[in-house]
Amino acid sequence: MVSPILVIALSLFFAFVIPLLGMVSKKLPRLVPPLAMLVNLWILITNIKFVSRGAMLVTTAGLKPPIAINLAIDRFSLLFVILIQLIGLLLSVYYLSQDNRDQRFYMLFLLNILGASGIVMTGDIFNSFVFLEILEISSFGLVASKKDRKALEGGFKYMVIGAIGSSLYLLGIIVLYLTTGSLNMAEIAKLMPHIPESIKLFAALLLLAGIGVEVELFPLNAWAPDAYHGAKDEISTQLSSIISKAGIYLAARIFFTIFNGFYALKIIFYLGVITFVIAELAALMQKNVKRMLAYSSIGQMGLLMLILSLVAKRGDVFVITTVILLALNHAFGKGLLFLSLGALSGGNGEYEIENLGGNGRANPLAGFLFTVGALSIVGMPFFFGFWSKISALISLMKTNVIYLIALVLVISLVEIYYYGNVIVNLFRGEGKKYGISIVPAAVMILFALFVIVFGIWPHPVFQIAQSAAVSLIERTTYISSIIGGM
Amino acid sequence: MNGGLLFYGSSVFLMVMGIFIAITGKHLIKILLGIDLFDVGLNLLIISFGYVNGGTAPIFSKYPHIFKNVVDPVPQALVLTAIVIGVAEMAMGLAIVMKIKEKFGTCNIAKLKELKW
Amino acid sequence: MAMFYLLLLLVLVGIVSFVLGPIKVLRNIIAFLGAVTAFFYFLTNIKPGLIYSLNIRVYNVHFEAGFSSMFFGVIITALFIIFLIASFHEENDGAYYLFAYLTLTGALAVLFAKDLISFFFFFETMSLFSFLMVLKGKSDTSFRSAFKYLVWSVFGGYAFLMGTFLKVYYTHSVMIGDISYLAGGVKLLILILLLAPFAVKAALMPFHLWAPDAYKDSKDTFTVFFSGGLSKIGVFGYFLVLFKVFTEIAVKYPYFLKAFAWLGAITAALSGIYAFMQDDAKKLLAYSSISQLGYVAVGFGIYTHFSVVAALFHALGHAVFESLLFLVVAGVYYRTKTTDLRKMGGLIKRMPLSFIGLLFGIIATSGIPPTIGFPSKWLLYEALILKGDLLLTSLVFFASITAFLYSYKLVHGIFLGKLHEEHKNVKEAPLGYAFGTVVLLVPLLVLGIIPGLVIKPIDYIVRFYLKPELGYNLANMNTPLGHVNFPVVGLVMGLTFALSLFIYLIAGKSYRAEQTDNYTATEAIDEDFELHYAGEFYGFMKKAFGRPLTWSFEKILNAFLKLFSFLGEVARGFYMGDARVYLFYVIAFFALLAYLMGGKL
Amino acid sequence: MIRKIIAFLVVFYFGYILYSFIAVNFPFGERPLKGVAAHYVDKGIEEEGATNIVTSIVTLYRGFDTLGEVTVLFLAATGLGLLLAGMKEEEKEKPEPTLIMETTTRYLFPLVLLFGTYIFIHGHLTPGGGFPAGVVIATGYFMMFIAQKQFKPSEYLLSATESFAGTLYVIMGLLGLALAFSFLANVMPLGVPNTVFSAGIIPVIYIIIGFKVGSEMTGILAHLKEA
Repeated sequence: MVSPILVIALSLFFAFVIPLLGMVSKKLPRLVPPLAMLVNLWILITNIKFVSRGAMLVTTAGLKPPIAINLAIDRFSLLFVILIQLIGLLLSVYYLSQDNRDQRFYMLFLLNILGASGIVMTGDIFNSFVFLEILEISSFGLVASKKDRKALEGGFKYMVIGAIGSSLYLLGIIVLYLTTGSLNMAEIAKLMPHIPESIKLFAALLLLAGIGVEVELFPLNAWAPDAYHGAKDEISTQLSSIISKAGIYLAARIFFTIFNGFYALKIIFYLGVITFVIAELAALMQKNVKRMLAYSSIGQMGLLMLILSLVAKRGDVFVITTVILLALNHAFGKGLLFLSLGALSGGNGEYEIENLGGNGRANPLAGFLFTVGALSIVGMPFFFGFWSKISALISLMKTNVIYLIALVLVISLVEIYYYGNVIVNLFRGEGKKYGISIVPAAVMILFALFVIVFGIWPHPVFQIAQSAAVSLIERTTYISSIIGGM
Repeated sequence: MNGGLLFYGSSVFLMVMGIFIAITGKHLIKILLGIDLFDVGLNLLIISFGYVNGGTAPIFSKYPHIFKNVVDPVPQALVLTAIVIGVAEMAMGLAIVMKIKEKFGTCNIAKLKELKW
Repeated sequence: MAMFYLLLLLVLVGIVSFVLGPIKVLRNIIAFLGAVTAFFYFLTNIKPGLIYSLNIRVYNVHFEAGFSSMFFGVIITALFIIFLIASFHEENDGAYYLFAYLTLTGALAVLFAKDLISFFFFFETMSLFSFLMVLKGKSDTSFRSAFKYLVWSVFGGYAFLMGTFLKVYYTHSVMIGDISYLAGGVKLLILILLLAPFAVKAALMPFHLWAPDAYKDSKDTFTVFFSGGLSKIGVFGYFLVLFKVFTEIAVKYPYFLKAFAWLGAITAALSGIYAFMQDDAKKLLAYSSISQLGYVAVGFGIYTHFSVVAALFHALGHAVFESLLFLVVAGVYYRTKTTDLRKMGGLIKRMPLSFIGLLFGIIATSGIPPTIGFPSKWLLYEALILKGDLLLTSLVFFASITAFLYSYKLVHGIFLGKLHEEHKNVKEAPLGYAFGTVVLLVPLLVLGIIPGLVIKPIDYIVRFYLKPELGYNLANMNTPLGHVNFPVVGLVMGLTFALSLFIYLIAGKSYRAEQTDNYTATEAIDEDFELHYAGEFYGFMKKAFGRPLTWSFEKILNAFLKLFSFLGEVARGFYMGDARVYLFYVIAFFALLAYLMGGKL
Repeated sequence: MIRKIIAFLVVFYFGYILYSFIAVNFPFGERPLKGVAAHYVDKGIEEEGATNIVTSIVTLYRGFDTLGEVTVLFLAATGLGLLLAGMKEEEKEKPEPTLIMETTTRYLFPLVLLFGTYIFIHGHLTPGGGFPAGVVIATGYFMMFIAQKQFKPSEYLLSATESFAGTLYVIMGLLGLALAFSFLANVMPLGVPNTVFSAGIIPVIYIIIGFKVGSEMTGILAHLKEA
């Protein structure tokens, strides 16, 4: 058995080694991220059979929790960390084709993936803050790394909001520490019934403010369109496919496992609805396709958080399964959209609908991939999005919020409207032809294959998601496998 | 004097002032400093949480020691981490601001209006 | 399992045609064979009393093919074959046939689906791929039309999904089944929601806005299938919802049915008016198609045994004659490269077979014996009269009159009058089109004379739900209002026609004159003079029908769009600030939450 | 102005809630040690051998955090380098350092370095440790940046030190994984408390951190100065 902590240790090791390799040859740093992700994936996959329903405990410093920090990996976190590493692998392969990048870019990229994986794997709440900061700071750097006006502005906005958000998150952690005397998630969860309501609520609000920034909840998501808009297409992919996934995991872990579905989830419910509606409406009027994708991304996250919050109403496995399906669809579909948009716009930052007119016809592969991504996001049959959307509606029905189904459907129609408008425009008239090299094309095709293959045959994904969901739902198993006795 | 008012009050005051500066400031550096002030206030607050009446620093220069009244060591360790993270964040922020100054030629936040459509 | 394998086969054929894209001959043969297989599957299985049932466990897809599925399946696959054969003359890539086959698969699977979720799945599949078919259409505006079509179809689909969820929520069953035992207004809501997609597909007003554009802008041969075949899914849906989902509607909600019938009648009449105002042949036919489908809705709205028989019969008739008309116009377009009535004329000698096809097509459209349009309209009028709603009856009669008007405009615009200079060398439409024309003429005449061939299976479908009132055999029908023998009626019509022809031939002292052998206002006219006009053909009618023409459903739609745009602008305003404003949001968010939760802190 | 007033009201309401909440729930100094803190104070020296409890928390009990913290700093240095690479130097009047400054710093610099070294070596005994030590060392370099016009540390060396120290840190952690089946476990002998050679791997890690933080902070300052 290979210890999963190696995922973090080896990523760090690789990141530290990149400058040394860069001194040897300019070409070597580029090869490090894919190698690291491959090794990580191998480690994680060998661990699949050891992770049972409860959490797998990985200690550090040779001491048992709650004395020392530990990793706690159950199937839910394993699924998310594999997802993160997989998309990281695909993106790092994508970067292989682009030379003349600064070697420091690869370090930032690697650390970004590391931060996301760390958040997902850790069992210590302060440790999650540290990884959150790794994630955020590397994201500011990645967003701003394009170094033009838009990228810098987006990066600055993200930085300001992220800094305040994570500070509030830290304060929330401290409040929990002061009341329970522990920083271990399982221990805090175990002591949760003994915490006075008011303290619980205050801590939950503070933590919500921190996580809300990552999962793009309504008033905290104002940075998102700007950052997505300003960043390079690959970085936007990373923001939507990796960073927000870590946020979802954290939200599920903290508000469900630790707080056991407290007021915070009720607040998330309303915020999710507002986010969903406002973001999709904002996307409707957007002429800039990239910003439109950003709004759509926020909207998807709103829907996701709204579904996640339903678990408070009824701790239902299906609800969490739906969340996972939505997250997978968002990760692959939206990632595909951002990447193919980059190919359609030729990477020169012209994202206006008029400028893109006909480019889909001139670049058939990119146009086709964009269409596939869009159709999956709006939930058309034969794409993975269909199953996630249907599951979302079924979750709403199962939890007796039938009126929301109508809302979701109306907003979905809005979604169809603006995506349809873009698709139709892509194939109208004569466009500009841009070349696409083989490696990015292959990566995009892999993204698309996921969406299509599992759109036609969703059964395996359903099963995996379900087993992951079961391990999140059984919070007592999680707690007792880490801290013992409940 | 009431220690709570002094320590809690001053650190919360620092946080509030930091946010206020960040919200109303026009200069980018000023905004960053506001955020930093917020972080400093927060760190102070965390340290003051750890205080135990009559406690000393958690360093035992004589060993084996007789258990004395010491303050909580954990918030201090956490604050150490938080400070370093704050430094890193500030460094990153400053780098972005320097780049902005280069590209926009100004540090006035009202002039940063590239991302609207 | 045969149903499942059939669908699988069709998908496979689509993929193979896609792969074989450049090798045209082989691709066409395979595509053709696939369609023919499907057609014969339906034709051989259309036996009374058969219910095929199938559960595919992987997604819990439930299939069930009853008699009505087979009936509609025959219509749809037959039209698909006609479309395919004609389309081989066009320049199409492999993707076109892939999309076409997937559209067909979706449509057929809709006929089979037994549970509502898979129904929705296949309905959306059909909408999606037919959207792509329209997107690959011929003209520059096809993008806009395709977009409109997509949004409308998805709107219908989502309404259906909402209805599905309401039904499942209240009945805990996802199967298509009776909901009449539910209490309260919710069942009416479910009913309306479930009907919406079919109203969209069958272009019932006010859900018809996509149809004229989409019919006009899709490729000509596809329109044959699109208008004739896919709209049958709408009719099938009416049948499904009104009979299978809500069996006691006539007792519980008679007003709903009345409203439905009225909507149908208004559709028939208004579309008829719109139709004869059009100057584009395809658009005219599109409105005519909508108008004819209005009669079907009227038949369902009356909800008596033979009104429904009439509706289903008329649906079949619509498939035959509307496809024939579209096919002829497609052939004309193939030769002349225009569908603008103002630019055509006098093609009668150049394209005689097409002329005959069109002539019989419009005769059937107007409901004149001995064509397929006659028995259904006859039955429908009788049902209307028996129902005793005079206003409704007169509206439907009025709609019939409009059918004469636009039919005449069509035949005059294309085939009569002066031949244009650039069309001097036009030949008859190519073989694929001619084949379709001849094939469609057969049922058009045969079923007009011996309607009993089809009345029997239709009666079998309806008899199960409504008390039979109609007596019939192959050539005769007995209704409470009397008796009609169709061959005799056809014979009388034929004799009348022969008599007129005879008189014309022997009595008239006529001689052939060139069209330019004429003068106007004392001036001799030359080749360039416009003798033939179809542009302002019914210009004077505009005065009479000014109001319904200026009043448009699009205005309501635009109001909705404006509302959403406004909301979108408001929502977007939130994201227009700078970093300080966003920072303020974060703090204000926390402060507000703390304030709201104040009591608990 | 109105904006400022609204901002003021909201922000002070925020402060008010915060203050009233903590003043009510966590009265100053009245919270007894409990949970892990009590464990650290009671058992810390036996378990890890360091008399400075904060140190043993930072490097061992919560050593994984510290690894992350080092990573964050590394990240900042990297990101700064990435962002500021290839930036045009602005032509500006820079004040000349005086003779006094130049001379003093030249003599002060080794002393500062020595002091920094002292701090990280004695991290487990006295207040201090790798992070303050690194900052002290960076301060020494900062003095040199200001006072000596020609002073420029080798970027190659800085980057190599940084990477090498980081790699070593990870290797220390992996050593624990190899020997004690737990990442960053204290695998070296604890020794006698209150002496320099005690507390197992704590001094080693602090030396690594000292080098790493020193080179990183110097790198950050160098980048900021150059730009």
